[in-house]
Amino acid sequence: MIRIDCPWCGVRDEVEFTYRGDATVVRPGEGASEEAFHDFVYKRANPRGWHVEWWYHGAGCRQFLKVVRHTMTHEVRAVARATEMPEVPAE
Amino acid sequence: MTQPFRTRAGGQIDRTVTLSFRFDGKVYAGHPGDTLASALLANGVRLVGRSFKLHRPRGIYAAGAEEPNALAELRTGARREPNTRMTQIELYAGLEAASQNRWPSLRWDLLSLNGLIAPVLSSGFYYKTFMWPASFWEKVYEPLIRRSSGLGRAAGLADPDRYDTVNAHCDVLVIGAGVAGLAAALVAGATGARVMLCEQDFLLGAGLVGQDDGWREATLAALAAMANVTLLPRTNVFGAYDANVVGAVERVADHLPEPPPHTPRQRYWTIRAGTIVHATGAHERFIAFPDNDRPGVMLAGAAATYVARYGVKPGNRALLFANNDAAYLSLFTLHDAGVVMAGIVDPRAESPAQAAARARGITVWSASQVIGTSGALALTGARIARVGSAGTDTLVAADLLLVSGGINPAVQLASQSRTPLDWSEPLATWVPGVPVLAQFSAGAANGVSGLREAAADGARSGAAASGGDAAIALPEDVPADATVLPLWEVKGRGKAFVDIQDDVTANDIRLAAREGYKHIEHAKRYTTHTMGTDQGKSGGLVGAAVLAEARGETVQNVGMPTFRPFTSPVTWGAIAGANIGKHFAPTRLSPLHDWHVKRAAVFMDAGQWLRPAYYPAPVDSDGWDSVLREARAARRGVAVCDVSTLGKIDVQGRDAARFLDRLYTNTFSNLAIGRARYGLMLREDGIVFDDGTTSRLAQDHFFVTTTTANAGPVMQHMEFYLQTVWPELDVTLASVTDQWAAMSIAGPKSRATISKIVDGLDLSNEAFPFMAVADATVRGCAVRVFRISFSGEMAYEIATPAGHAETVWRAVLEAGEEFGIEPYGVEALGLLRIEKGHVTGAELNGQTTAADVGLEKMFKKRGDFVGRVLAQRPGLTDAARPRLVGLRPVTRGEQMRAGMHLVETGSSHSLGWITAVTRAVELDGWIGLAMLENGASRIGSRMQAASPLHGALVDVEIVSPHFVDPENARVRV
Amino acid sequence: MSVSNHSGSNHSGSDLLAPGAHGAVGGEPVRIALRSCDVVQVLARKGRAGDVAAALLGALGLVLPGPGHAADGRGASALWVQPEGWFVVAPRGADGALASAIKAACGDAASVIDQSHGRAVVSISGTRAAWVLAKSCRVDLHPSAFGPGRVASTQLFHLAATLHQTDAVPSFDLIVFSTFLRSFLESLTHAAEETGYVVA
Amino acid sequence: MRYSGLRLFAEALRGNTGWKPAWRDPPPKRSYDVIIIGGGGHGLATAYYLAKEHGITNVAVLEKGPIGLGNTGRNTTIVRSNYMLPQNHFFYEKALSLWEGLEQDLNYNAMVSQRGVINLFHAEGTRNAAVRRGNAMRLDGIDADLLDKEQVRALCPLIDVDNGRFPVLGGLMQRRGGTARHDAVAWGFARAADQRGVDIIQHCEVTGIDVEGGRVTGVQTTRGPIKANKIGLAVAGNTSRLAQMAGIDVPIESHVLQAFVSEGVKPLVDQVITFGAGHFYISQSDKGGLVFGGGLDGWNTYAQRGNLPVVDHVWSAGIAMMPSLSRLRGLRQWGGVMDMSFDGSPIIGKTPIDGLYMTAGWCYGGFKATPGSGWCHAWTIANDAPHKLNEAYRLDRFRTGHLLDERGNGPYPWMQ
Repeated sequence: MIRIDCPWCGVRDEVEFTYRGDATVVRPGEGASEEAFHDFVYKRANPRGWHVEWWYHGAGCRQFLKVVRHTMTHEVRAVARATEMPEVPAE
Repeated sequence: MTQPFRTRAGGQIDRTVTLSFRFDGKVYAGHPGDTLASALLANGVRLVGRSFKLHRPRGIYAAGAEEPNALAELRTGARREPNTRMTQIELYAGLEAASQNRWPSLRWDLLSLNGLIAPVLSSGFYYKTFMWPASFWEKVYEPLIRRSSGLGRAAGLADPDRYDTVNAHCDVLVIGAGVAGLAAALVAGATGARVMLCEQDFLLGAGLVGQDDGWREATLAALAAMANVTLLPRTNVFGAYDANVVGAVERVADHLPEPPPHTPRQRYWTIRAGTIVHATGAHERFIAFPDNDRPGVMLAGAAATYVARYGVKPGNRALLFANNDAAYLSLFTLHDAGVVMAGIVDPRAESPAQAAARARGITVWSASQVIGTSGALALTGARIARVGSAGTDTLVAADLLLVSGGINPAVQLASQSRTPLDWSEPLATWVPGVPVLAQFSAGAANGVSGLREAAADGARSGAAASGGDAAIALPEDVPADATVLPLWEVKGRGKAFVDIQDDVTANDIRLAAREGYKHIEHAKRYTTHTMGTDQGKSGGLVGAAVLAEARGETVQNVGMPTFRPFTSPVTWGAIAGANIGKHFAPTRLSPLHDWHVKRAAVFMDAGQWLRPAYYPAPVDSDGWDSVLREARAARRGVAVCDVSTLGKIDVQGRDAARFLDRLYTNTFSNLAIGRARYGLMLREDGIVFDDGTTSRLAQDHFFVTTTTANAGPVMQHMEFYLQTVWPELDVTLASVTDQWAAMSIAGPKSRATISKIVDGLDLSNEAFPFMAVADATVRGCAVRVFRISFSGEMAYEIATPAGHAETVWRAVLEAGEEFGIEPYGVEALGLLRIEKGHVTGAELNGQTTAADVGLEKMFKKRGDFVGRVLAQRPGLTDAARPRLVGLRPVTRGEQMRAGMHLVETGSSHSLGWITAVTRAVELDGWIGLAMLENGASRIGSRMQAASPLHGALVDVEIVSPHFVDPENARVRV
Repeated sequence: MSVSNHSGSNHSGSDLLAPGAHGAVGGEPVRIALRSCDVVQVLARKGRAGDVAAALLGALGLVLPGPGHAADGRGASALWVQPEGWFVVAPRGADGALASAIKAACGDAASVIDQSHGRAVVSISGTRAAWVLAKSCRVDLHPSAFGPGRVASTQLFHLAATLHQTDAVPSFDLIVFSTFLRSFLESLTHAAEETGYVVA
Repeated sequence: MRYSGLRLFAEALRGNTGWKPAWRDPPPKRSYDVIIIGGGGHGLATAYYLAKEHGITNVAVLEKGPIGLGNTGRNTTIVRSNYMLPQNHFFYEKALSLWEGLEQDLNYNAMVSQRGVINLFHAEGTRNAAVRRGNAMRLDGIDADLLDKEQVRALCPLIDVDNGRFPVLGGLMQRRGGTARHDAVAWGFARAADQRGVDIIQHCEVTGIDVEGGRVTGVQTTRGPIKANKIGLAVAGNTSRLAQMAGIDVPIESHVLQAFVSEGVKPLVDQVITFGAGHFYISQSDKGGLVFGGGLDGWNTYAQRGNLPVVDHVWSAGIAMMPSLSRLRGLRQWGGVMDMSFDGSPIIGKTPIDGLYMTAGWCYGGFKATPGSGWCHAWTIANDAPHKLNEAYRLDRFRTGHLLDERGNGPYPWMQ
């Protein structure tokens, strides 16, 4: 069971959240190319290791959180608010 | 009801109470505290089952979860439960159990003839035959295989018992209430930590019975007195998951004939632990030797358990075959209980225990091994020989052969928690290494033997786990040396089983290796080794050792198959808990639901909602009559529909308009206050996501509606973009779906109807034109009136706080009575929208673009919005993509169906499909909407609608999807 | 055309809360009741949380609580539900009056959304109330982790719910979406059959 | 060595001592015509069809561990071709037709059991979608039948068609669908490929892909460098990592899908059944265990293990659909790592690197595709061009917008 330490609500089970994928991709601004939008929507590093990802605490504070989680151990190392950039361990 | 094998005294059973039970129809007696296995042994029952493949006779082999043979169908009727381990079934009065996998009876089992052709039934034999003729597999071979495999029979009836789930949290979870677990819990409890102690057995500290009963009782009393300690007997921790969360199942009422009222049969615990102490004990492993499966062959520790804990002698004359001193203690327990000693066979030259045995007058054959057994349905003796000698064997008479090849710490849960395993040379087995998570292993689970040593290890772990410490008393020192001389297999004539349940022999493993299935996982899968319900607890390592020898490698090099959940099989119903039947998923009801019920509406599922499909009336001969009557009222007079299920989102803030402009393909910043506008929303990949109307209530206040199905997803979509992409915007979002009931009043008489009841608002066309929005009251209730239309008729939507829904609804019905008002349901709603050519989820199914459904004009000229860029990809702008069209059968009466495909006459090549059909009220017969390749250019042509599933082929005419009022004049009058 | 065979059932679930004792007897039952409350959602506009706090202190004597907490004011409580967002809960009054009062106090500093009809408040009380809730509640309600004045928005019986512990008995107010009320009560009363429950 | 009943008897008479290894265990050569990375079902099938259909036998299959222990060894064994989009159903129909003759072709009994696959539906919208899908199949010559509620009840009496929450309206059945013995598929392809000269090299992990001037020249492995001008990736679950070795980012995320097996019981469920309202599917193995599963855990992972929330949901759905399973016991739980593509459909074809091909993005549907994937992948490698059957599975479709989103879930791999 992944448990996420929500900065607002405290430690909660994964079922309270909805996953929304890679949080490192940034939506291109107005006038950006099709290529840029393609990368935003489809291009993923899909790392085996630390992954910064969106989790939406829908059952709790309704906030999108940036979670740093390892894709082999499932360890959650850091949880940040949407506008913050959490530190990502090197390995 | 005699129990000839019951000892005179001792054990944790209540001899003052005698329980009667039945096995295979025969009545026996036992006592509270017995298991079915101990009670059967007390009654002298030796033959309890047949093996999986060869149907060999099998007896009770173990005393716990590692039991491979003694599986029964427990209880009868809807409560029948197959494959239940007799060693874990707690005896209760009137228990009924039956042996399984045999026909016609346990003693005379026809399929025991399989033994005659056993060489053909070698590992993987089925991969090499049954291939000809190909059609025989499903018809002949597979049914035969299926019938002969499986074990017990499922009840096939709905389970009458209830189950429950519960969530728990603790600082320290101790798994296992053996001596180490009790010590760990006691220390952790004394530090004040929140402690949970789970034990799969119904007796806590069962291993201490007859060893140090005083310490056991004192410790249990101390634990029971601690408010911060939760003791959970009968609770098996079945799996360890990420973040120190474990799953456990408590057998709340399995020891009773049936659960008391309102009490669950079993309870599923999800436990979130700060730290975990694995005090899960160890499983004794056997030694593979020819015919090591006869009823009467038993694990040494199990035999001692039957004597000490249950007061049962598992046989009259016992022979021990062991390679370690600790196993001698088991035999001595039998000796002390008066079981006749046939002797000890030990591959080792000498040991302290051998001397102790001789001092007791027990014969010890050192440097010897068991090379075979005799007997048919029960053991009569064992053939023994000196290690390395050929041909000179001795037959020793015995009805009980105790086996011990050493112990395997129960590392399953630790291993599931990613703790690496280390090889222990003295124990010749895997022990836990350094844990990755905040966990500890203690006692036998940690490879520690001896009562006091195990307790001390437990106490240390308890202290470490709780981050504190407390001094506790330790039990008596009962030293046990579990060091072994590794001995895995004695080769000889006859089958040496390495998996007793699945009939896997050492030769099967060797054959697998010879055929290239050398990896432990390949060998396991090819032979089915360790894939039985006991999961190889006693024989897994033995088979790995045989494989290692075949590969010419060490056991530790060969490794073990991954330990996956579950540690022991888990009742399906327990995990489901109460989340079944109507509790499987929540149901959502409109505020007008009670009115619909009173009106005898026929309901349908719409996602989580129950919605009225239609309202039958006495004049209707079928559902279609009702639907047509309702829709006709909307077209010709007035009708009212409950649309409370639409998603509603309150959007406020200085930047609310700018925000909506970026989310919708069209513009909202230029929408006037008091006006509504239809909006279209895309996903970022350019596909249509949702649609709905948005009203501007104030400069900084919008009221957004979504489709019923997408209410949640649209809200989340908005929150995602607001919080992560444009967090600088001043916008607040709130779902108000539940706050507002809504009803749509449609038809030429709609204005006349609601004018009678709406107060404080001029509803004339001039004052309140199409797409106007305003607040008013109805019968004193606050309402918000929208002039919007989904039906294509002049229509209004009235929203009101949910508690007033029925007041307002009734007012509408009363006001419309003179115009023949009808309530209309989802079916008529669908009819009206199809006639109008409006799209819904059937067309906006996550695969269509705006242009596909004729909404390309909804794209604003300038500015960014979600989905704009990727919607321009060639694959999404291809002119040949299927487009929305209308359909009518050439022969008007013919029925079309949703899901039909459109083909050129005579062709079977699909060019499109029908998304929705209905009988029409404005036209004759059926009409439909379809997505059709090059649809626009085909309007006016004829095609065929085909449903091979229904054997239907209908000539259809392709028409505009707007059957009714394509100029959209009616909504504006 | 096809329809399900669902039978109709009461929307409010009031039939599920028939007065009297239900479920197991002999133990300590929990008490379950529907509370009649107004619920107003207050969302501070960007940068205006301070203004909202001042407004609510003045209007209702509420000291707006931080995450995970509730605070009582004059005849109303404020429950933290999201960043710079609260529920103000009070005994049911005149329709819309609480929302209007808050709106008047906050002006353009907050979005004030009346949810009085969109939320239902169910109370459960008794020494075993936390045990009944733990059948679906994944939040730790142990006194060492929770307590009077604490609030958690979480999931109960597959539904989003805001849970407010009101005293040490313990008693809890459970705020749920009103269209799910019946479903919620069906599950809650089913869960409470084991301890037994009393409806006043 | 040919397998047959006769051979089985002959070997039994001499103590089963004459059986030979099912495949050789050769050391890697310095170079091959084609290297297939990944010794799962898809890679082994690719090698087999390269040899059989195209006469290319100087082929190595490189597998970092033992063969067949990725998703081939951990799936729920279902085979079917009941897709809606024509690009999908023609491809899967090819796969199913290969399944139908597989035992005889490979001389290995993979126990392909055409017992029927039933997809239940519970609401008008899903019924209409099932009708659309079934008709699409029928028009293209693929078998499909529409069942009403009573036909469902008659075929599988365990299903609670009057279900308390989601009553069953009916089902779409593909009678030719069914199951196959998953491990045997890998073993059978391995043995048959080996017999045609393919080198199956286990415990040989690829650590780098050599690219010179935009085309592949070979691979670096834990057993040394190996040259080849054509390389096929068949490493679903790990495609992103392998493709990155050649400098390509693919539109794939790795997710875990869990599955379960119960204790063995006498025959109980005779078809493969899916419960549309609850993300649940079930069949019974020939050994007697009920094999079942549901949806993804729903977050990126490379670990072959899942967590309790999905267990809870899947098991509840099972009892909601078949209440009488309640007293049976689950025996084992496992997880496989899925290549989740961004439209739910696979990728088979060329890549931006010359000589590099891939079969990937199988989501949780790769097992049923095994022979078809191998067949098309082999064709694509042999001809340096996609076959008509896999033309739509191009890697560049995400750029061009020619998506194959069978279920309309959008570019959210965790929701596919």
